[in-house]
Amino acid sequence: MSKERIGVYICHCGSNIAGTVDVVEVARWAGETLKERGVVVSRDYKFMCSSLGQELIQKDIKEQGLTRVVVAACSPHLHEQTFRNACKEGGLNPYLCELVSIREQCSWIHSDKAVGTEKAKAIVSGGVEKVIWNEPLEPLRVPINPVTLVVGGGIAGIQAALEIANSGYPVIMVEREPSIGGHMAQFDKTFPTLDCAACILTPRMVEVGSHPNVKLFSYAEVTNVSGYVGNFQVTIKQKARSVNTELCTGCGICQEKCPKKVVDPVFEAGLGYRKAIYTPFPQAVPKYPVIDRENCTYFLKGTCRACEKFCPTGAIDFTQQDEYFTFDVGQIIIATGWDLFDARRIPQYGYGRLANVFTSLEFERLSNAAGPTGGKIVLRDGVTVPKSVAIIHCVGSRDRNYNPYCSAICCMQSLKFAHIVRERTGAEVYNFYLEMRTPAKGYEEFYQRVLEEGTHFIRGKVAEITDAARYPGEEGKIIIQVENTLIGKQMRVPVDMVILSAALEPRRDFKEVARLFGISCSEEGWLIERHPKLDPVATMTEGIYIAGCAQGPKDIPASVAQGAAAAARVVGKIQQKEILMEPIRASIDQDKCSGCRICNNLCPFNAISFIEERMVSEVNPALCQGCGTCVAACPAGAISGTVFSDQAILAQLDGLLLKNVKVLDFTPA
Amino acid sequence: MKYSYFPGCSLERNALAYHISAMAIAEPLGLEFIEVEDWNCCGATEYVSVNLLASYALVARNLAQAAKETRTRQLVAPCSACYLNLKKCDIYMQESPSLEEKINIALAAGGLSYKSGTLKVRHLLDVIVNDVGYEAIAQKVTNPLKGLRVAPYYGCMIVRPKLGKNGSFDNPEYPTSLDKLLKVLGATVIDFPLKTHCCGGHMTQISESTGFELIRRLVKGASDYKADLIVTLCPMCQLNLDAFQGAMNAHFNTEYHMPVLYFTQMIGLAFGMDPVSLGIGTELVDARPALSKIGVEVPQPEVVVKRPPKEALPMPSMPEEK
Amino acid sequence: MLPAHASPTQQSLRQKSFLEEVIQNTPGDCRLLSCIQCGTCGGSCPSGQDMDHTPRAIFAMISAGLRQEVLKSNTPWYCVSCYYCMVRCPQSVHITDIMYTLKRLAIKEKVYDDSKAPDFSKSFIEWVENYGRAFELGLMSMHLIKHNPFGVFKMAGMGMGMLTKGRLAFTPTRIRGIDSLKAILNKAKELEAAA
Amino acid sequence: MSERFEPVIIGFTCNWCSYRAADMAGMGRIQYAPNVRLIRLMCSGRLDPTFVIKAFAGGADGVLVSGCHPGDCHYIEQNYKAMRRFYLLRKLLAQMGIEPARLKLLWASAAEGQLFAEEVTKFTEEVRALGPLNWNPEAALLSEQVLYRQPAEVAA
Amino acid sequence: MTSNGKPKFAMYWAASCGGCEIAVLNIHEKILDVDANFEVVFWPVAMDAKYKDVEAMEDGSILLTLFNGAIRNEENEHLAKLLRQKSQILVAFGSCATEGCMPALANLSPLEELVSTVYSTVSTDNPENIHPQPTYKAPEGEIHIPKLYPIVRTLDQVVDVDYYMPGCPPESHQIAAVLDLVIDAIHGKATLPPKGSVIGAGGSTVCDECPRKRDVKTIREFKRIQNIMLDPEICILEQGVICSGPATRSGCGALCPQAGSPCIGCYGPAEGVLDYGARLLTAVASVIESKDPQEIERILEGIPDPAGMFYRFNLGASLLRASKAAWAR
Repeated sequence: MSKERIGVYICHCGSNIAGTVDVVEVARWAGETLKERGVVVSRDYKFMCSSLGQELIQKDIKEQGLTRVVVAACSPHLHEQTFRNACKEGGLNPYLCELVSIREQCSWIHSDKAVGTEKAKAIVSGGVEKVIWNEPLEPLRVPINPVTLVVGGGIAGIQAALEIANSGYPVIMVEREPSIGGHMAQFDKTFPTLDCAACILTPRMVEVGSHPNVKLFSYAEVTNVSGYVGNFQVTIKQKARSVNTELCTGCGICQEKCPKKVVDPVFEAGLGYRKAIYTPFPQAVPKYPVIDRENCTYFLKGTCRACEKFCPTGAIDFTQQDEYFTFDVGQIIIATGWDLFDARRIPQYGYGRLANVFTSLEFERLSNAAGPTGGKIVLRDGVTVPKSVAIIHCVGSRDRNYNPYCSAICCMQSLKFAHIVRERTGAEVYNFYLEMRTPAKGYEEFYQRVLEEGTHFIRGKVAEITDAARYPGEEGKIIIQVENTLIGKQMRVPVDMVILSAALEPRRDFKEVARLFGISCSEEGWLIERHPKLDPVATMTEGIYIAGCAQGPKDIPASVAQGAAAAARVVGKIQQKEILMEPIRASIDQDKCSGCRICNNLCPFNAISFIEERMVSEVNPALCQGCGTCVAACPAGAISGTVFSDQAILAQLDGLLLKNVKVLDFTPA
Repeated sequence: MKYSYFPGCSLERNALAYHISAMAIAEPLGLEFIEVEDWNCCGATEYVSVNLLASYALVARNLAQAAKETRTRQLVAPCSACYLNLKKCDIYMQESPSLEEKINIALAAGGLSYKSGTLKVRHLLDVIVNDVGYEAIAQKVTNPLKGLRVAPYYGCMIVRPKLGKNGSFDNPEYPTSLDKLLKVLGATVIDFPLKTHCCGGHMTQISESTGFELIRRLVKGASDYKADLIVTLCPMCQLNLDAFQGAMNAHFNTEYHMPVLYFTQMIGLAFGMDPVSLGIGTELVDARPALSKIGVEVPQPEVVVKRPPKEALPMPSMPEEK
Repeated sequence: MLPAHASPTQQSLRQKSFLEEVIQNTPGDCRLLSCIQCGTCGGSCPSGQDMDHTPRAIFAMISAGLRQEVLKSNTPWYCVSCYYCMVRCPQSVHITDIMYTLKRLAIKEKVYDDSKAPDFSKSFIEWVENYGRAFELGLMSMHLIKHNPFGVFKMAGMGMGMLTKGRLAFTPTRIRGIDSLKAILNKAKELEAAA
Repeated sequence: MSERFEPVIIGFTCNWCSYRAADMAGMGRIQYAPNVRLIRLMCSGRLDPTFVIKAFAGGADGVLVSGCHPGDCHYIEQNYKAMRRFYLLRKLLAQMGIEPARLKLLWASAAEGQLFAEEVTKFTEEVRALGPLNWNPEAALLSEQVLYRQPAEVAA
Repeated sequence: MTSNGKPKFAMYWAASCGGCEIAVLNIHEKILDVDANFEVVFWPVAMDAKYKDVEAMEDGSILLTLFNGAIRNEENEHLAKLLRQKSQILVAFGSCATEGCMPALANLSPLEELVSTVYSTVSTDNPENIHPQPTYKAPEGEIHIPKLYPIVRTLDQVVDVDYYMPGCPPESHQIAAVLDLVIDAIHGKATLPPKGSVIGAGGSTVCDECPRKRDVKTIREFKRIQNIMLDPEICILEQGVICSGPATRSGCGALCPQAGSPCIGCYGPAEGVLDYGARLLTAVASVIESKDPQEIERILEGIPDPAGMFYRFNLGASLLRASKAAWAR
């Protein structure tokens, strides 16, 4: 019989838990069966995390003199802090509260109520046994380094960096491409207001480039991250630009003189050319060009050096090597953006085989005044103006064969394209859509506008796009075959040009990014936020935030909002000056330690040292991260860990196996 | 390489040319085909429209018969419909233990049994391009089909649907294995946009106008692309495009002349074999003009009308005989 | 009891059983419930132009419980089993398999309007059940006589061509194990009837 | 009602990857075998073999040890230590008559909810196939089998 | 109090080798203190006594009983219960009584196998294959031998134990110290430690007393003592030979490592350790220097008998206690 007075609270979570777990029965069972273990109160409640639920606990702490609290609700990753705070405010040390999950680990994964209920009992029993061994603890205080790393220089990253820099704190921005700007810099117009993308983006890019609080690394990547919130160490690889930025004035002569022209697969989306030494576009920030060594004649053949010859300041440096820089930063914002779905994966849409089938990004460049055609909308031959254009929605989105999710921006983007085509060419425009999704401010109005412009809307997922003429009038055209689902008939629509509104996909290297920063991503590869509604820019890893499309497909306003939100979180933390950390630490009992030194090289954080004069080992709590590996390895049992002590884990084990339950009203699940 | 061989009803008679050409090229390709003992019809697309379990049992009898052959675990079918039915039955049995159990109860009534997954069902094209390989084929080419414009035509059931974990051996929308094979044989291969479109299947029997329209699209497509002939790998496709081409022309008042040959015949020609030994000449749309482009002379076939033997069963009379 | 003015759709919605019936009679998980009415099937169907309803529309009718209309429709009989719809369907609905199910249900209840296609299937399997192999000449001629006596003349040229090229057999082949096959098929039908 | 044996399985997960994989499976409402009861540790490196042994001795039929993928450990490389212990422990348990299949090592990243669910179900079936463990050495003393009888007077 | 006023002392030998008895006699002149302070009422190795004499004693009339040996058979159990009943302080004396020691390694095998190994294998000269019979009818009458149990138990698995004194055998200086303590306590000059304590041993592990030089540990290969010339100065574990010292309670003075042989763990687990073998295993495994599963398995081939290695003395007191083959019927 435990001397503790334990309160047990079973959450219904609406019907999320109560639907598959008989919460009333679990509460009754805990109150009766676990009485011997010290349970003096056992309740069930609709929403334990609500203020009323929390007050319930606080009231019991005061009135019933609870010394321990067990809440059975959702995953500790969601609400552990909530209930610890509730206990703290109720006058109980927060670490004497234990949250066990009967939702993610029970009700949501089972459908049989009897099974769910029995499992929930075992889980509650485990929590009760464990909480008896919990010790009152105080959180550790760690100072926060005010420097923030922003990874990715698209609109989300730019917004975040400027918000932080303007608040007076230093930012390090890392961009993989030679210039910041991201996908937005490729666009001509932005929906629904049709602002010129460059007009609104370029000033911000310039601000980032010249801001005294921003240190910008473009053509660079983060290669290593270690440490923890407030105290990360990051390594940045600056790829060799082959241009000395101290000397370069960005005059552009090198680009003019470079004889090697290559297709630009990144900024021009494969629709235009650049030189082997290049800035992606004239307004690039920073203004310094880079030499693409894979295509540079000098690097390939050892001769040429035209750029070097003509550079007025002697800034070309073929001998430059990749450089590595290491910085201490307090927090990190990841805004790495998205990649376009490869439309060649849908052979029946003909992209790659039919010349006049374009992707959305290709069309952005085609319609961009600074693009390869100077904004003239023409067919792949570079001359012919299309008389009819089909815009296909949901290409690679909302399709189990490719990506099951909705890419969120395609409807509005397709409407924007329809408008631009109508405006510039007067062509007939056909939008093939599945559902028209225009939920944000001004979006539905834009749809109305495009409707009134005379764009044809055909509801149906396009079956195939072919150049095989079947009927007269189809020769030489691209034919869209579709069921017009609103009339229930097959249609063949011959057009001159097709634009595929291709899906937004996670960056191809999402796995490496997630691994590098120690955060999680969904099956598809979108980075996962801490809470889908209440904490959309934080991650499960303290001190690391996400913004923009790295988290999921979204449009410019939403990306900017997330960038700003992440910045606000970062600044808020910096202003706290220090953060409270879980006091999960190992310590060595000096009397028990025999100095065997087994533990000495088990700690990757070098928190364990050997004290020669006393012949014992010692843990430095400032370096210890609380993994517990040394605790589990000490042959003498001399190392103990807080929060997850041997006794607590063994007790939880007994609890889960119902070893201490004498009443036999339990049938194992 | 040894394979069990399931010819299917079509190859017995209407697609005999497919069968004999496949047999003719087997030896130079190093393939040995062992015909499944006393095989039965796979049910085409008809049996499953009437009776679900019996249609699987019908196919499973063939699998059981083929599994008796211990020298190989590979079952090859030249007919796309047979191939799909055999493969689908095996995979559905693997995926559903209850189906497997029921089928085996039925098979037991006929003294047979089959454990799903025992055989690997393959299409003849798959075997030739993947087991023999393009390089080995290229080495045997003596008379490249130079100058011949061919439309590679796959039809439906060789690449669709995607079954089981591995799916089909080639892309369901845009397969390329036959294209590559024909290139290896030296032909000029057109990028035929209709290569996986439907030949109409049994539609000529259900709705003539629908069936003819499907035939028209393909023949027109190949003709628009200036193909000399269509190369196919399925007896149903060949039958529809070849035998019904005349009726289709009559229906639409068109004058297409698009010969349809089997890929096995093309391989044989490239290997320098005698066209007659490959069954060339039995097609209804005369392929001789096309083949003359590559210098292949096909003798005028003898017109043989076999009379039914004495043991023949009574025939339903044809109206014109009345 | 529904009010007299309730429309057939309202009536059938209350029953809600046809959708379940179709799902139950289709092997495996046919995913019919996931249909989002996008029309990929209808757009892809080679014979879709000649169907009274596109497959997509048929699925909407199934979920609306319009049993008679669906089973009378020519849609499943115009399915050519090309499987385009099935590989393209963004929701992986087993469309072709569902078409087979609709054919079986229609044959079982003899509710189809045009008996041509069902009869074709039935005559085909009759030959198979009695001989073990398909017999094209017998099948085609019998089918033509019954359903398109005038079409015979149109097809006669083709038939003669086939005969002269030796591509049609006059006699059906009977497999040796026909008794075993019959026993197998009978057992299968018995099992199916029991289920 | 058929009395199917329902094994009791204790699962040890790390806080960062595998527990989140379980969370992820929950959030995705992926249905899987209910037989596993989880104990969350900070890291698989925290796993003291004593816990596993205690679980078996205490009535568990199977034990799942789960952590981040090698190379992905939140604490850099501590899951390798878990791996070393796991292999040696499994060897020892086999000598004690606990089938190696009752102890499973599963690497699952925070994104692998599906994998976690599938592997748990698979493991449950494997343990179910092995039957109950019911660890109880004292049971031997209750058996009636007598090798050597002993009357009261023998010692004196 | 007894007739001569001295407290009574008993010592008993159950399933054990007798080394513990020798160790007690090995305390030299201290033995005289025992005689001076105690009346020895029962000590079969040292003096003649009958079980029935003990049975006749009043409950609790013996002050101190040192019980060595594990519980292998019915006779061991009977005596354990009897002495518990008659004694005020029952000490599990030596490794066999505290944790099973060598006798408990028999728990890895079924009893039938043990008996047949003893009486039937090639090394046994037993041409007529005679096995002992539970009862035997001799002309003098029926005789019996005690029933063997399928598993060996420690003393505290059979009766309540007051103190534990580890060691195989306990070191004589530790025995002397314990006896001094008890004698002092009798005279009110000292208080006994709380019930359940381990006495006659240290609070750390063997390394604490080991003079060898120690560094961090990385093991790439496990070696066996017979295949290696051990460096006399350096930690034995660092040389690849498994030494139980890090996990074994101190108190012996690290005799074995000093003599050039690895500690084999007779003093049992350190204070608070639940399962000795698990702790030693985890320590040894943690310092294997490899991240590759296959290489790890290969390195572990150097430990062919982990159960015997890690539970050499402790199997009887371990969490699992016996292999399934031994207990499951």
